[in-house]
Amino acid sequence: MTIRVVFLGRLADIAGTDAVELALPEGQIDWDGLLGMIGAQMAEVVHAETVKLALNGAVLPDKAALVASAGDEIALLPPVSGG
Amino acid sequence: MTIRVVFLGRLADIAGTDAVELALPEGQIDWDGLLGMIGAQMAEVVHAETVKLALNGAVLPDKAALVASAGDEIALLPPVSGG
Amino acid sequence: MPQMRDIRLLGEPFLPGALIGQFTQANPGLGGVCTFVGEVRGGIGVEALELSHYEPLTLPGMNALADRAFARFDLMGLLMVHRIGMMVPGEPIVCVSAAAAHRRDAIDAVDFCMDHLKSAAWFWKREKRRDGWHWIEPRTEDHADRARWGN
Amino acid sequence: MPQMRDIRLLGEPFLPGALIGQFTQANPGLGGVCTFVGEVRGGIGVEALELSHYEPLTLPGMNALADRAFARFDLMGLLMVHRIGMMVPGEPIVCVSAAAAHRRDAIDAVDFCMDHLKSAAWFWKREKRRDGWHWIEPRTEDHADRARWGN
Repeated sequence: MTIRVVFLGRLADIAGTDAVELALPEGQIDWDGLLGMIGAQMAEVVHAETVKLALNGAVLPDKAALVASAGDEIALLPPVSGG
Repeated sequence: MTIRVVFLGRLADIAGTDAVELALPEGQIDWDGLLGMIGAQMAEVVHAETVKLALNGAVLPDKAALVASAGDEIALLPPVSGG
Repeated sequence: MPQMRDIRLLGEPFLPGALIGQFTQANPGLGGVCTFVGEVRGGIGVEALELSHYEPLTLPGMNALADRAFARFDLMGLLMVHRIGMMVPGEPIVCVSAAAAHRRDAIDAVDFCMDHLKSAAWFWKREKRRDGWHWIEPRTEDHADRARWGN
Repeated sequence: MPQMRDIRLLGEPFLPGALIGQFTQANPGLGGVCTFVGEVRGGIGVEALELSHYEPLTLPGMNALADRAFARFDLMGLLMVHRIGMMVPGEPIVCVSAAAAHRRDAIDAVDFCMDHLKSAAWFWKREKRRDGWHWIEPRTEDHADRARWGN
């Protein structure tokens, strides 16, 4: 009963890791739930409009509408810096 | 006492040659004089605004203002067709 | 005529000339090929550059960009190769090559793909300078370049 | 930094890859290189193509075009090589390559040079088809392409 959260770009520096597995006791998690589990500093950074969220490889139009289940992969995507 | 007249592009087909040496008994020639020496068909073709004239490697802004002397090279330049 | 498409992420250094030679051979009858090769700039204090990506988005995103280029321009072939990982100054980062019957389609397709790769593709870049690593965000010009295409 | 300039008319076939490799090596520290290679198109009934030029105008004209490109864009180097003489389908006719710190200058310089080479350079082209030789005049699009640059 876990979800995987992937930190891209400078978010990996803040997290100190590329990805974490989070225990999901209730089997589901929403955006506020995720913010509560990733630490206050990371929560503040990913709250910014420029940070996007992908659920299982698809970018959500509105990350606040997130509903993730055990086994899902969430990626937190700061602004890209291109080629 | 000659001038050299070079025919570029399709003008060379009309002339049947890439270039001719024309005798210049008076030592100088103007645009009307040139038209009189290159044959009626060529004169009509080069009269068109799209045909440019270069005197010794410099394109004249107005070919009708031509004054060429013995030893000069005149080039008749139809529209270019590029690279 | 079948369209030739070659979209790749490469973890190791590549030689643009070898890619382009093969690509040109694979598009007989073409009128022109336009190619852009971007390299890690030297002489500006950058010691190394690292490009990271997110596998589930990056390659599908490049393929979607290729779809849009084929829909927008009259192309015979499109090559889009992007490095990931660690690079040093002088190393190629990106190579985009478009083959077409007419030059305008080839040049515009390369321009279009580069503008979108720069500001809309899923890559994160950091540079190592004397004082350590720095994350790079897109320049304002990059957004303006992309806006030229109406999105 | 010195600007690298290589402007040539070639009477014999050439390999664009060899030119571009040397050109890229000659511009260390660059950010990007854009290259356009135009070839004699195949599959459209053209058996051969002949490009004629007028020596006293053609090469000086290409150098003047290079001057304008250097004045207009922030370039590190510019290569402009044009074939003259007889060619068959698949053979390169023209290769323009621009090296710059930033991609927009490199791409725009190639676009600019090609538009001007197509409609303003002193070349005359004729194609051999089954029924004989035909002189080619510039297409309306070529004039429109050049007009984009304000001249």
